[in-house]
Amino acid sequence: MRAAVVVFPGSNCDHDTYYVLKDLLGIETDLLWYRETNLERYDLIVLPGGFSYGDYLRAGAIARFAPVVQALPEYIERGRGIVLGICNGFQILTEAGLLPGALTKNISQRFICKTVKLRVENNATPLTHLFRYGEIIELPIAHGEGRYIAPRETLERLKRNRQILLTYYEENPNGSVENIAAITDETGTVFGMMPHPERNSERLFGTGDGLRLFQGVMQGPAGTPLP
Amino acid sequence: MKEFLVRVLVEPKPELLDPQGQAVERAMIELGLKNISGTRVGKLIKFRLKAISAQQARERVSEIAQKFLANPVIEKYSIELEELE
Amino acid sequence: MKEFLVRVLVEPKPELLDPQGQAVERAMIELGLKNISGTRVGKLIKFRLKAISAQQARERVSEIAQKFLANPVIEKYSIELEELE
Amino acid sequence: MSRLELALQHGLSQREYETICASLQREPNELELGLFSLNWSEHCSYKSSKRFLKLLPTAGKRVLQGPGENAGVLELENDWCVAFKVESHNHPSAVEPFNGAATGVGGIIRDILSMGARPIALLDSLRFGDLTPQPPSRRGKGECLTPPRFGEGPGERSRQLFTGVVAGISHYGNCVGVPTVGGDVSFDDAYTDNCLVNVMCVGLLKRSQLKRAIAHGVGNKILLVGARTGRDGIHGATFASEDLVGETEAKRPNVQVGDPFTAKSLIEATLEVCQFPELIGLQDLGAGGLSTAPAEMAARGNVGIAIDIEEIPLRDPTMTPYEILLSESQERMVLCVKAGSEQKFLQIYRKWGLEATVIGEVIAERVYRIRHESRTIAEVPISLLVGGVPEPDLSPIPSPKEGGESPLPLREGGTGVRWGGAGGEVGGKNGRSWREALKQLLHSPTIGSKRWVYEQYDHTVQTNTVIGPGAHDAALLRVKGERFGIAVTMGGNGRYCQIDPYEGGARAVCEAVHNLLSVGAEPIGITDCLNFANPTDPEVLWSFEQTIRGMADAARALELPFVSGNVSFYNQSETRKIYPTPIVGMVGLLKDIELRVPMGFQGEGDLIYLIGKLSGKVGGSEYLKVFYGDIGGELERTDLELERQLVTVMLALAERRLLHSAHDVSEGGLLVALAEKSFARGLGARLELDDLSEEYLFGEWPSRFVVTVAPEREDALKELLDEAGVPYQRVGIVAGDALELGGDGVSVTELRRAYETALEL
Ligand SMILES: Nc1ncnc2c1ncn2[C@@H]1O[C@H](COP(=O)(O)OP(=O)(O)O)[C@@H](O)[C@H]1O
Ligand SMILES: [Mg+2]
Repeated sequence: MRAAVVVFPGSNCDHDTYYVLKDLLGIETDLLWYRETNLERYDLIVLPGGFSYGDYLRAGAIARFAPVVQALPEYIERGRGIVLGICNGFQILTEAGLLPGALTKNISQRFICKTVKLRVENNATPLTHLFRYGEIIELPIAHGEGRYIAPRETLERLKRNRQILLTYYEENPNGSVENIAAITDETGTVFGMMPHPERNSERLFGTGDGLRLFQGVMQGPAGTPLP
Repeated sequence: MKEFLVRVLVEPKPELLDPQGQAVERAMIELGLKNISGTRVGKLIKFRLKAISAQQARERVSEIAQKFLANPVIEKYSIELEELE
Repeated sequence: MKEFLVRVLVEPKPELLDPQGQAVERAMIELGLKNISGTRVGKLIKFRLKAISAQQARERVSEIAQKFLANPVIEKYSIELEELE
Repeated sequence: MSRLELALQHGLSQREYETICASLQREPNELELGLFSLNWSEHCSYKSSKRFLKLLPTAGKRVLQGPGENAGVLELENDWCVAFKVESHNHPSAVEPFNGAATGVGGIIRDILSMGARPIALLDSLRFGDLTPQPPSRRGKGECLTPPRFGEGPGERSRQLFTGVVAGISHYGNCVGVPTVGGDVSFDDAYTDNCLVNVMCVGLLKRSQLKRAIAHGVGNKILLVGARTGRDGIHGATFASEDLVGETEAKRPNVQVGDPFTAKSLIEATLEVCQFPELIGLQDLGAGGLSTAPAEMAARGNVGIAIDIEEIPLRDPTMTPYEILLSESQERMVLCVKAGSEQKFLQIYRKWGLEATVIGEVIAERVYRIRHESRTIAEVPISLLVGGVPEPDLSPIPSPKEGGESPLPLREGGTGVRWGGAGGEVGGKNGRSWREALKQLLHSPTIGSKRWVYEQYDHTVQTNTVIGPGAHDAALLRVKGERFGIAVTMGGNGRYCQIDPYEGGARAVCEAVHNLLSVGAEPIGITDCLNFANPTDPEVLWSFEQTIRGMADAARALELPFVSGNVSFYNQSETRKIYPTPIVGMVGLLKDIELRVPMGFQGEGDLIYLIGKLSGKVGGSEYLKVFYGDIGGELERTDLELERQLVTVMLALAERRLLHSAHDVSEGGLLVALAEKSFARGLGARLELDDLSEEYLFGEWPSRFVVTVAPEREDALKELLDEAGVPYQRVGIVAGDALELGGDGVSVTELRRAYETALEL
């Protein structure tokens, strides 16, 4: 398996994610400059957290036009591999229309950094199949624009297709509708999540729940290892 | 070529909740501005643009506003042009 | 009592750096909107206000804009009123 | 206007102006005056403070770089080194809290970057005036627009400054991806007109990567990289070197607006070029901009520098050479690189979307030469510009406190009040019991939880934060792939210095030491920021000197070097001076992060011990301020010999894994420390104290820790303490979910509620 962690100007979780994939899991991983468009080699493409282009205008609004993002639709269409947007990556994917809905300013209007509890709503995806359905996990969040919203039809569709993967449990830190914290697209290959799995991938930082998410991707859906 | 002062006003779609607008409204009321309602907070993007006509200017700004300056899932926009001497 | 639609436009003072404006301008140029310059990004605050006259409305909005909606150290603002039926 | 008048307008003194004329053997032109005004400002030259700063110890076995560079550097283990420094941004924050604080963060990050280090952590020490109670209808709603400016009055102003500053730090620090892992916040009327915003940055580097801010090698190139130059903050350093009074409003420089996005790219690009052997030196452009940075680099390398002003990329092409040179635009750095290698440097910066230009070169003649289209428009000897400023003729005189009339209401000894048990029948103030007093103290903004602040800071980015803000006395960072950890802390108490500057200085050092020891780390070095009022006031200067002597004596006793620091004078308005406020930042080394000690109670049945000085006075405490509105009282002098012993014994206890938890007793006193220990797991304690005096329960006398130990290790703990000759006392046992004392009790939940709601904005 081979993974890419995209580096935009302003990314700041690129090295953290790289560390988990490469050093903790031993996956062959490249830091991929945002101007690259050849994605053929990769089974997993991570758009990491951070403030691409300073999050000016709206988080992800400028990065969505980056060459690497422009190359994603073809990659997704061909079912080549998995695309995972974490935090700013999620924002970029919604701005690019590759995931439905939008991420807006937290209801408190403030940035918030803390560890939150999440409930696993769908564990039949490559990202979540190592969790139990309904399991409560812990992951850190750190964002100013994480309030997920979408038109009613979109929400209906997300629910019907079981595209909601994680919801905030007990406390909704940002005002997201339906407590949504992570979703997937209709193909089940594009994922977006506000919490940071790479920040809880070692016991040193808590439960280590984040690592299981990356391990899940590494093992492939239902445990079939990706090449 | 003419030069225009362009203002693009972006605001949350009317059907969406605007927590920032609500907070600003509450604060304004507390500061003594009674009799207000429906406060929305949006963005102003202002720039100068050279184009051959107002129509051309508007078309080009429209395109960029749709594609970039506003997020159609959550925002609407309006464009104002003013010709500069 | 009359009702007005009020728009307060707040933008960074011209002499100050506006990194957001710069980044947005660069992006617009890359997206093909050449011939632009001086991009500034500011805020739009929009609300309805009841007042006995346009003058009274303007005065009251001015006060609140100075005190709260804009930060006079770094921002300037303008007020637009439109009378509603 | 005569040249002299112009010089005075530039903030130079007549004596300074005469020195310049005598050295140049001519009158300086306006541009040259501009150069002198910045280089010779207090902020850049340390002219009033440097002879006192010499009192601070700077040597130590781990010191790789002491004061004099952009940051100090200490050696850790395995070739790893830590670079750190603190910087103030007080005046800019008082004028525009959001941007002032944000650009302060940017500045200190670039200082660390200048050493070739990757910034890995930020800490912030903040001081504001007292907040007025929040109208209930506004609670919990958060900010609207930044900065919110509700209402009038000093309390409102403090609130605006506070929310604005926190938002600014959050905005900048989060965006550049450097975690803000610690700091402190306190509130006192003394800071109403001048808030304090001190930010510390910590960087990590390998020994071989160390860089300096130096230029040498005639013909080598000077590069300017980062953002374009605009009319920001012209005269910023001179502004920082004057009192903050109303009339300066007109003189106020343009507010500097930070661009953390550009800063982030600048960090990455600069760390890339730091790998190039052709890089000779680098320096960030802080206060003074291009008028100071290249000159300082030339001074260190004993060379001269010539720059071509027309090469500098501008935001506004109409800028004059004077404006260009004096601009304090943010996110810029200057590099000196080997001639012939400039292209590869320029390429890296351009890849990151930054400006990068060759603006000059190293010359043999030791002058700073400014050229405009090949014409020399200013030329000044480097030695005169950098370090040539005559020391002002100031002498400290003791404050009336040492004789004469006291400026403060002093309270002799204790208050004689004893807190009662249930119902407070034993004469507690206003008949309340200790638990009411404790709740009220926990609820005071200075002592209460700072969650509202640090939840706005990204403290987990970079995935190294093992102990983050709010969890302990110090933060702890791991280094990927290594066993050891780096502990960091920052703080200081101005009230102590107001009462006794010498003791306040000593305590600032000792408290930072305690914070590091509490996590199990060995303190290894200090950075400091000295925030004072106007130094031409002899009393202020006296308190400055005393504070430094106190800090120096404590550091010397504990063998800790000062490796960097900052002085911020003129923190006063027409009506108010700040307290003398030394802020100490300290770094500690924890040999093995598995040996870290938590702060909170870990399990029922553990025994609670107080270690260190077992009795003392109530003077200077937060308690006196909250209940008597009094900041006076007597401060006992810290016993530095005891402090030495505490360092040894606390490290030994941690190393032998005898401690289940540790916390120092500081602001709020013993009960507050115990309450804080109960919050981690909601575990209470049965306290066995026989002294219920307010001194004992709420006094802030120095040199104390509260630790817990498993019952079966109690003997080992006592043996070690006996051997070391350190006093100790068993004060209770971890039990239940309430703090119980003298037949009275209060649930941890109730205490926590008081603590957590202290700062609800
Ligand atoms: N401005 C701040 N920024 C980040 N963390 C802070 C800030 N203020 C306080 N903290 C954190 O909150 C905790 C308690 O702070 P404080 O009460 O000042 O500690 P102490 O009493 O040990 O000096 C510490 O972990 C500290 O790092
Ligand atoms: Mg402490």
